[in-house]
This record gives sequence, structure tokens and C-alpha cells, in this order.
Amino acid sequence: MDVLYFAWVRERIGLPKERIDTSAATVTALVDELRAREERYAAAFADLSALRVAVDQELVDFDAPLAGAREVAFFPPMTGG
Amino acid sequence: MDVLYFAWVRERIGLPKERIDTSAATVTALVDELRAREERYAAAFADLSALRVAVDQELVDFDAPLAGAREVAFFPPMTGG
Amino acid sequence: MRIVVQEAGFDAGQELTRFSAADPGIGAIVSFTGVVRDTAEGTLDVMQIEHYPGMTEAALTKIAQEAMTRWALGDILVIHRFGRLAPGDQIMMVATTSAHRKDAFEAAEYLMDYLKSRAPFWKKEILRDGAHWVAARDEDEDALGRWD
Amino acid sequence: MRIVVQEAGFDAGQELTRFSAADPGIGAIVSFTGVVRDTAEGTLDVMQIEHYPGMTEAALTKIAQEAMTRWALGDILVIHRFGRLAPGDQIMMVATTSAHRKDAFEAAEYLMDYLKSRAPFWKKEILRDGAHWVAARDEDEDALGRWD
Repeated sequence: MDVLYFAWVRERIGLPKERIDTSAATVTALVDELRAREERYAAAFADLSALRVAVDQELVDFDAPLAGAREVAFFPPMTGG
Repeated sequence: MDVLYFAWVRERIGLPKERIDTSAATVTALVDELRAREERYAAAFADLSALRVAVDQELVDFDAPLAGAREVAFFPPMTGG
Repeated sequence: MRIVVQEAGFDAGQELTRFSAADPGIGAIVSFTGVVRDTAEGTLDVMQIEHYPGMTEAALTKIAQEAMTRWALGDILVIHRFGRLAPGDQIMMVATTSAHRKDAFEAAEYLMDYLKSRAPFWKKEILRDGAHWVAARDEDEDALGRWD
Repeated sequence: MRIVVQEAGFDAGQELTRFSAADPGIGAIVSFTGVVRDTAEGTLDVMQIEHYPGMTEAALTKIAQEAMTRWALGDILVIHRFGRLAPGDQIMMVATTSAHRKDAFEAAEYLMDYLKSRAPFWKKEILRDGAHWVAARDEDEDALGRWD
């Protein structure tokens, strides 16, 4: 699965995209796996209320299932316009 | 005093502007004078709810005083934009 | 603040460019452009717009000044034509600038609502088979109520 | 419907002219243009806009399609830039056409409200003395509530 990071999440983790093999059933489970990896992930995911997530380019909640997902993206609240 | 007519009021009365010597104290009194003149005025002023009036280029009510007024204008509700 | 009442045509896009360039420090620019619409049957030859010279400029200025006091605006542009227009011609435009989009939007809507019902313009449609003065619509008068 | 996400600059006035010309039968055209604002102290060097290629276009298209179903619109234009912008640069614009001004205004405000908080753009201000990501504002999130 491709995992993408944007804005300060990308800066904190230190890369824009990576391939991750996971059997996590939900976004939250994936977040827990990432947090356990390294300090920079734990820091980026410290406060989920400051983050948004998209699965296959659709905004979803953190309890969304990952079955069949090809791409998950984490980023802060959007600031377009 | 200059009396101006616009839109269908102008067409019904048949002129855009005329000079009128009047001692009418209010717009309504002026309207009564005009109505008494000729049928075309009576027709134009038949329904005051379909008319608007400006005294010296400010929208006013029909009971507005005319003391010191230089210019009175009658016209239908405005349709700008 | 720029208030223009003219017979000549104008280009809303060019006016927007000029208006925007006047204050590059502003964040939000809203514009409204009104265009002469043909009838559903395509029978409109001419839209004739009559106005009250002198009072028109005064009324538009007063409306714009009121908007400047109600919202935090950088600038206001109002252009309104009179005379003989054809279907597809631009009749008028208003534009507003502000630091915030909400102010720019609200002020533009306010300007339009008041311009519709309080600026001395009257439209006559010259159709292929007749002519008539456009009647004021109750909903345009009612629209003013939201600004009380 | 035209949705454009691009790095290059654009001219809102020219875009408005082109957009308006596409359907001369329409009566009302509303546009909103967003411009990069400097800080109060004049310290902004660059506004850097990051986006999520693919999702950005999809999100903007979805927002525009929703607006088309909610209001009686003729057309919608959305342009949004990404990359490095300078103070005074135009960031984005939306424009709507409709037979009625109320629909054109409301739809443009709806597009702006959703674009602000639901399209995947992030702004970073590169200042003379540092840099920071622009935080989302509660009032922008709250603005969505009025469309429920």
C-alpha cells in the first residue's frame, strides 16, 4: 500500500511517500503500526485530532477500513483558497 | 418647481419634465393638483402604490413636505441591475 | 470607490483586472456582472435602460458608502449602463475587495440588492412583437429585508 | 464546468471574460479571486502551496458537481494554483453563472467554503525570519455548517 504524507506531516516524517506492507484492518490500526516504528512517526501521529486522512483520495474517518485500499494519505486540515 | 417623469409615467403623461408653479405643501397635494389637470395625469397617478417619488433626488414618502423643494420626480419602482 | 454611469459598453474582465491591480495588498475580490438576457423565445431586440441623471450617481454613491461602513472593505467598483443594449451585452457590474471573503461577498450582495431596488434605473424590453416596461419583482424588494 | 489546478499564474480578468463569453444567454456572473496577502509587517517572501495531485482535481470536481445540483447554474469555473507564489499573486478564483444573482452568489460562496476546507491544499508562509504552515481556522470549518 502507498502511504503519502503532506505539509508538516511530510516534513516531520521526512518523506512524501513510502510503500508499506501491512495487514492493518483500519486507518487507526495502520497509525498504531507506524507510531511503533520510530520516534518521527510517533511525533507526527501524536495528536490525531490535528490530522486528516484520505483513503484512495477520499476523505475518511480514522476508523475507516483499509480492505482493498491502494493509497492512504495523512495530512493536516486543509488550507486552500 | 421642476417636475420630472420617468419610464411609463413619462410615456403616459407625454413629457419628461415640466415647470410647475404650485403651493402644494406635500407630494400628495401636488399629485392631487396634477390629477385634476387632465386625464393623462389622472391616468398616470391612478394608483400611487405603483409609483415612487423623489424630492430633490432623494426617495421620499408621498406625505413628504415640498417646502423649499426644487425638483420632484415621479416614476415606477426601479428595476436596475 | 469608483461609481460609473455610462452609455458606452465596458469589459467586466478588464475592469476586474484594473480594480484588482489598484490594491495588491488585498486578499479577496468579488465581482458580479449582469448581462442582458434574451426572452425564452429569443424575441428581444433591445433592452432600453432609462435613468435619472444626477440622482443615479448620488444613489449609487450612497449605497456604496453605506456598504463601506458596514463591512471591512478595501474598495468598491460600480458600473451601470443606460441606453440601448442588445441580448448578451453587459449591463452592469459591482466589485468589492476585502481582507476576508465573507465581507467581500456580503458587500457585493448588498450592493446588488440595493442597486436593484433603490437606484433610479428602469428597463424596457423592446420585443419583436411589442414592448413593455420590466416590472419590479416582489422578491427584489423583499431581498432588502435581510440587511435591516 | 472547468476545473484547473496549475502552477502557472493566471489573469482573473481574462478568465472572467472567457468564462462569460462561453454562454451569453446567462444573466448573472459572480467571481471570487483570492490574492496572496503579505503579513502586516511586510515580511512574506513566498507563499508555498502544496497539494495532493489527483485527489485535488477529484475533490474540486466533486464540490463543483454538488453546487451544480444545489443551484440553477449555467457553468462553474475553478482555478487554483500550487507552488511558490509572491505577495500580490492571484492564488485562485471561482466563478459561477446563473439566470439569477442569488443562485450565482450562493454557489460561489459554497464553492469557496468547501474549497477552503475540503480540497487538499496546504499553505506555507516563508517569511524573512522563518517559515510556518498556515493553520486551518475554526471559522472556515464552521462556515460549512450553513450548507447542511
